[in-house]
Amino acid sequence: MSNTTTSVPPPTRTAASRNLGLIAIFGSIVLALLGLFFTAEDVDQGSSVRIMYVHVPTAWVAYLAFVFTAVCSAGHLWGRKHSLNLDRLAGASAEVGVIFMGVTLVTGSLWGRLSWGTYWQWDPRLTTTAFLFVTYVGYLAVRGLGGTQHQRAKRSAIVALFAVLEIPLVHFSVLLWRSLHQEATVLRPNGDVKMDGLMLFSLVFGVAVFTTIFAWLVLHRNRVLALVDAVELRGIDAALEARRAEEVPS
Amino acid sequence: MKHADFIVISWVLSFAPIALYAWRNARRARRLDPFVEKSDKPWT
Amino acid sequence: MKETSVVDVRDAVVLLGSFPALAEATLTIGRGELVVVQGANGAGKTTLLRLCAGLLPLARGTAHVMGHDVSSDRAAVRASVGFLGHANGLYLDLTAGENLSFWGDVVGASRPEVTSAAQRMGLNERLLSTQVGRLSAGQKRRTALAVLAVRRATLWLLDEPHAGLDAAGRDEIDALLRDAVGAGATVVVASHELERSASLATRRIEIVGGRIIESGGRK
Amino acid sequence: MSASRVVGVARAVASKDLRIEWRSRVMTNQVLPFAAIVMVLFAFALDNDGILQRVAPGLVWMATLFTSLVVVQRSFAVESADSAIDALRLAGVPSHGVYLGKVAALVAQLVVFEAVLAMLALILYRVNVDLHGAVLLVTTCVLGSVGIAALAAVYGGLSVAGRGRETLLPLLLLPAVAPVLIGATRATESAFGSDGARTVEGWPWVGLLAVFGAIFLFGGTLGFGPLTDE
Repeated sequence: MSNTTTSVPPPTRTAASRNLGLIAIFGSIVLALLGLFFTAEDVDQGSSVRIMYVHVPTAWVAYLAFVFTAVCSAGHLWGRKHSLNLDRLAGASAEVGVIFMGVTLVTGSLWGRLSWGTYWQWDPRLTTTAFLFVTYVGYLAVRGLGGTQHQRAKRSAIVALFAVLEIPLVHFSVLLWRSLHQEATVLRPNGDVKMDGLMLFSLVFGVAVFTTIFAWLVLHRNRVLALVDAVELRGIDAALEARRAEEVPS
Repeated sequence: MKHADFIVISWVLSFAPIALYAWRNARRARRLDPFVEKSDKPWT
Repeated sequence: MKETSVVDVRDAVVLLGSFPALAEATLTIGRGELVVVQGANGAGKTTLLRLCAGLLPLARGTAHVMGHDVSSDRAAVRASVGFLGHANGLYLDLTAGENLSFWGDVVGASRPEVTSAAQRMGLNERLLSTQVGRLSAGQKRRTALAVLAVRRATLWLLDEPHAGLDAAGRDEIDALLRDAVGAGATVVVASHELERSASLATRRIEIVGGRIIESGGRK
Repeated sequence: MSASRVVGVARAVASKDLRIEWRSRVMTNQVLPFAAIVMVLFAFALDNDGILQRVAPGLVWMATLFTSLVVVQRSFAVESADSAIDALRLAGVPSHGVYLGKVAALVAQLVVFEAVLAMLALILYRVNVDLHGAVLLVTTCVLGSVGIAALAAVYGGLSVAGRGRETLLPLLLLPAVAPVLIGATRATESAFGSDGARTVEGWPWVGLLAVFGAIFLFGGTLGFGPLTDE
């Protein structure tokens, strides 16, 4: 890619989004310093606790994203205007949520390798997360089914509400399922650690940083989706012109 | 692999997809820009 | 205004994918008319009928059918419309009679109504007890029209109803359509067969490139 | 929209679906042999009698899930073959009625399949069931089928009725039915006495299945109409 295209700021940028992005980057650097260098090692987990400072925040934000998707979807369905912007926000939020959830799964299994000695453990939280990852990949596939923008909005809003309903159901049933085989999880650390002040602060700070990143990504993505929709509508104008030019057969 | 490698890989794998997503998003926006008009960008 | 016209379409744009099958079509049809829509393949005949049936979303413009807004009140539109497209909307594994009584059950029609609809379309006992998948094209079409009659539609939208029928079958359908108009229904027929529709129609309109051009006036 | 109208439509749709399946024999001649061969293949894959007895409940429900995908696709392919789905949309028919009818027909078919699969498990995997276990098994099959069918009808309507989206169905349906799979497998374990499970331990899982079924049925009744009506 040439220099001229990258040096131009993207058309989705505003002063506010730029500042939000800078805060996110600065926060990430501070978080890395805190998490990787300044905090102490955990008495049980040792240094593997350092994965927690990215793992826990991404998990939290992924769930936040899915709830936000559901809220926007409900707003689209029951709002008087059936706002397409709410639909695009729902879509943007779900995309970012899927990315964060993917990150959560990867860091979770890396942490598991250190703490449990295995990449995968049928831990209720990990299992639920894997299910939701697939569920929201399905949601994104539904968004891509085509049709008019309003069809897409209505269809995906309903699927989003089904998906958010699945979060507690899947989690609850997986918890019950695991309670039968408790030996596995009781003897091994499950990720809850006793934290000193700085460790706890770093974790909370991490949640704040990733929430900022989430907001920044969704803001931009929402605007890109608005551009995509706008281009589609402008394409209709061109197609209408072409259709009008069709010759009347004699 | 050493303990520390896992931790570094975790951090890299956390931020890399996010950065990639943001970059691709910005590139998409730049490519779409010539086809829209100012009225399509109410945030500007 | 909207009460007097059965169909009132203004500057309607309907997209199939990104293709504007209807490109700002405008059309008004009054009660009791038998309108024949003519046009080349791909001109937008089918799309116009499907729009009036509330089966397609409107990208731009407005469309009212029986006074109901097609984009916001589709349920009301559909309840009063009988639509017959290229497909017959029948269950191929069931017999013609089972199809008819299923639709009768679904719309709440009585048994005598179902029987009389079958008789009017010339469906005898033998045909009624034959699986639809084994019927000829014309027999399927007659079954589908009988279903429309069971549904007591007040606006009939028929897409190429003569397709695949022999001369006798075509005359039967024409007679049925005149009966329906006589009974107070409004009928819109899409067809590319000029001379047949000329004898049938009270009005002819032509559709070209997704737009409507009035040609033949009222007789 | 009166309740009796909804029930009337549901009954008409369900009996129509079952009549079509009975008439076409696709289920008995194609899907049932498929389910049976899956059970035999499981035995080849897990070449050990002890293991088979322990995992029999899971295998029965996995086979049920795979079969349900075929059954649901078939149920909506029948509607779209000659655009009958358009006719249904156009008839001013209450969509709740169509949904409940579809679910009822699916439940009836799934219960038959589960009965056959359970019989095969008894024979091929040498599982034993006493009377109490049989009652538990039947209840589990009915409630589990309601949960699966309630979700499958929604996602089937979305993916199959709109042409060329069939591949989406497993992606949407399988993660969503995980709670049903968990509950039904545990209850069936108790009924089969697999791994020393006692029969009475199965009933709480049956309660869970009832809750899931009710939630999915409620959500599906609300969502089916707007989702399939495009």
